[in-house]
Amino acid sequence: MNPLIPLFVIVPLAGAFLVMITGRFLKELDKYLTSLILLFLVIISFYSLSTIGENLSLYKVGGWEPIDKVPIGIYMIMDGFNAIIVCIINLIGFLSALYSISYIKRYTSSNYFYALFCLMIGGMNGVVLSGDLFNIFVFLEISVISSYALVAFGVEKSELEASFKYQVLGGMASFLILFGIGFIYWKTKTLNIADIKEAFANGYDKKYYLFVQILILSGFGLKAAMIPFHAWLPDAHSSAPSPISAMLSGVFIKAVGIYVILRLFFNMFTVSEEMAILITTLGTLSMVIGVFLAIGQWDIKRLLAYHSISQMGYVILSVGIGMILISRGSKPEIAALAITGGIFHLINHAAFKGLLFLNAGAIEYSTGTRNLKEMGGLARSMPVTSATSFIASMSISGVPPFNGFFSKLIIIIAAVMAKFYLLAALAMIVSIITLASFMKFQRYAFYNKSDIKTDQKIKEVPFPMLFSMVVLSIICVLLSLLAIPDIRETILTPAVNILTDHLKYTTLIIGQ
Amino acid sequence: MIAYIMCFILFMVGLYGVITRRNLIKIAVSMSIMEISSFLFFALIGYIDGGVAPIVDPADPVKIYVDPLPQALVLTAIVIGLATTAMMMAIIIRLYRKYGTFDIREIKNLRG
Amino acid sequence: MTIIVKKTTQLIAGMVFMYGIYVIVHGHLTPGGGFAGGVVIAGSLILVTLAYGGDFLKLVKEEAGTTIVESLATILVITIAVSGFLFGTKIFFNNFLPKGIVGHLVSAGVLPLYNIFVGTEVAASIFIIFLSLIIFKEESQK
Amino acid sequence: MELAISIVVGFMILGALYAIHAKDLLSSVIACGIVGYSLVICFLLLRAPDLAIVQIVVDTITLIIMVAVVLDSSKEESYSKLDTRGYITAATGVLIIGILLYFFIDSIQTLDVLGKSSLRMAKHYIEGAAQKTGSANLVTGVVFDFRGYDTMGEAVVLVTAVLGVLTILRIKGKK
Repeated sequence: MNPLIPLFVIVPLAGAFLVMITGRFLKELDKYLTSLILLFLVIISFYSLSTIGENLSLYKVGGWEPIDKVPIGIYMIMDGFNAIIVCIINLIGFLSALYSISYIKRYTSSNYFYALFCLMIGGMNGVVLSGDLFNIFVFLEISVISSYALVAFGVEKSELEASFKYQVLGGMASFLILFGIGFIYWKTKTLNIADIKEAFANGYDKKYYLFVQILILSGFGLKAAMIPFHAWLPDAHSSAPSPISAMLSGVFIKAVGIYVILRLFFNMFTVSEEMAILITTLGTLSMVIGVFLAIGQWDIKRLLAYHSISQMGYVILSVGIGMILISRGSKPEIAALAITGGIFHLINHAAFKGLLFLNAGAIEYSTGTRNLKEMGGLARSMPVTSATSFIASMSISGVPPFNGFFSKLIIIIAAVMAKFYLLAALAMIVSIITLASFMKFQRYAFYNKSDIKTDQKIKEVPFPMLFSMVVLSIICVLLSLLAIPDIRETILTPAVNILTDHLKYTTLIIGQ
Repeated sequence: MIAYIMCFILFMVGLYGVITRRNLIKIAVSMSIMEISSFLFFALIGYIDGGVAPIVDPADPVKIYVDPLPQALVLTAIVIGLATTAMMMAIIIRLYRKYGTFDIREIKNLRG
Repeated sequence: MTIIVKKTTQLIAGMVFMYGIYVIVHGHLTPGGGFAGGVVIAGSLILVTLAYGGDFLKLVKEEAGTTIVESLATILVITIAVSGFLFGTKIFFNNFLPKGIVGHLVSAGVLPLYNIFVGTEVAASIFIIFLSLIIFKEESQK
Repeated sequence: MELAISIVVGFMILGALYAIHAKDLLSSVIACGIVGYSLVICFLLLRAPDLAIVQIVVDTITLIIMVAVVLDSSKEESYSKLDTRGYITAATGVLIIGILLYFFIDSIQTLDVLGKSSLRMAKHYIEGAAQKTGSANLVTGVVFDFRGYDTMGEAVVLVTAVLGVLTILRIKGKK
């Protein structure tokens, strides 16, 4: 019952309302209030990551003790796995808030922006920390509705149309999830995730179980932009303001999409083989189709959005391999390695994709265009942006010294050891194509001479944007240290253990 | 079982409307139909034969009550549905002002 | 709107408003509660704006008043929740006030407070959504 | 009871089909309002008065907003012959619906029939609820006390929607 867990949700929500009220009287306060709130969240999230280790701390909201082993109230849960995700959310959120201090000068009514930003962070923290199915749906709605409004923040034609398409698909996903929750409640008559696993333990009909899993997978898969449901991602991410598309691509599809799929499919449903095979195929499809769609793009942000789909494909692929091995009950240590690779790549992707979108925003801020053809020779006029974007491009395409290489290496090793040679080969090919596509991005944007004579001299972006870009690039480099076995033991293995040995989650919750 | 199947058919009619219709208002109408059918689905789950509305009357306490939990969930979900519908209507009126038409395919062409 | 609509609104708007308050205050005794009462109050306010048109209420472009009311009400909801956390039994959302006798008006501890604040918050929110639509239609016609 | 519900839901399905295929937008929105109001009848049949009150008022507000948007435009939907692309999307839509319906009917055979549902988590809400929360209305007890965290999230969802509507409807977005 450590009192730290509710702070992750109360502080951003209360902060959002303070920003909304003070934004009307003191114009400048909202920027610094938001950054202060997010800095506080970063501190407590790293503190809780360092102290959590193997155990799982539980918070019974409202103080309702379980009666004869059936939990009544809503539980908030902090364990090894979601401590990592909470750190990603708050860190990237803090850096995007710093970045948008100077980026938001181009938009009107910035206090709405900061209030919605705090609500999105609070919603995501609520989704990740909650142990109750309907509670996940409510906080999912908070973060999703605020992301609809943030995507359409500069009310231009293309942004409104992109936000409408995003809302229609997001709304359909929410109703599929609501139907899935109704279905689960119909069979198990309870909403607590650990309790649902207990209720499912005493027998279930095979066909019903498959139908519920497909409903939940398609609902959250749409939020994670997996391949059959990826239509909204390129438009939404390219038309949103850059700090928001960095948050959406770097954090939102992970915290609200991939994290919930992993949590539900490992800790609530018992892993069945055909579902695992379906998830792996969806992962490989996202990986391959995402990269082929990304090659032909000339708009920077659309190129990065399609690459998000293919990088997410990597994570889903490696976790799918882990699921197949667990469902077959063979070689558990390879399954653990595959899931470790998946989570490691998840963290890396949050770092370098957030940085790439911030770079795209910096380029758009100073040159005013996002089209690669109209750019060129920015290396001389924008040295810091080109340096950080070089680091990010090298790490996303898996060049050795940087973090992307190590996580892709672990995924490919796990695929080879698990005898999925085709998947390992596909992963390598996609990594090479990603490298080619980012070489094109670097060459056109930074290094070839700009043939179009731009009259005003392109100057470097102001300090807050530079600071957050430099910090993110340092994180990118530091993350490659995570590949060293003993550091990996302390951070990644608790997350993998909570997922793989499925009885641990329920015994810890029902026990306490 | 017939009530559950009819409720799922209503959900499917809404899904069909969202997939095939090109008019913005029709898409919003189909979304609210999908919403209505998921509320009905929760209420159907909570019903108990011979149950009474879950209001405790201190005079005669012994009664079979209908399950209050799905009703509490639907209470929350209705206001979420209102929130999403209001957001969608704001975007639709804004798109109509900018593009002058409700047809989503024309909007795609005009976007250029 | 025609004079008939204005007269009927004068008659029933007050009663609808009172009914909304009744539903909120008796939330823990009879069906309805914070949400239902809040929406009924918002309905009565919308009725008045529909019947008498936007300029009657001198709607300014920046409807500053209602956003403040609404975010203040939400902050109060959060402060009650946190107050359960602070000086109650150190547990978030705890019902720390005395429970009283079931069926009496002042009985369910914190619940009537939640009802009232959520009711005001819902009423203010829905009224703002309606106002911003009306203002947007008038602004863009100009 | 099941017969009464099925008749009302059958009526709702007809209303929904008309709402989707209506040529005039205003009648399509009115048909959607009718479907919402017949949901109120279903709630009353299913012994859920709380939901009936909230649904009837929320449906009125949704209807007012939708009519406000539709009245603002040309109320006719530009009727155009279904071209090939229209047929393909209609065919895929019907195909998806057929598969999902088949799997749905197949998977609900072993579940509780309407009215015979056992209780697990909610049993403790009913037994000691009046004493634990002190509220006579069990649903309000569950909404504000057992699951009060959800309701706070709920109030925040409404505030987010208001903020979203205010940001979308402001006249000038970029300087």
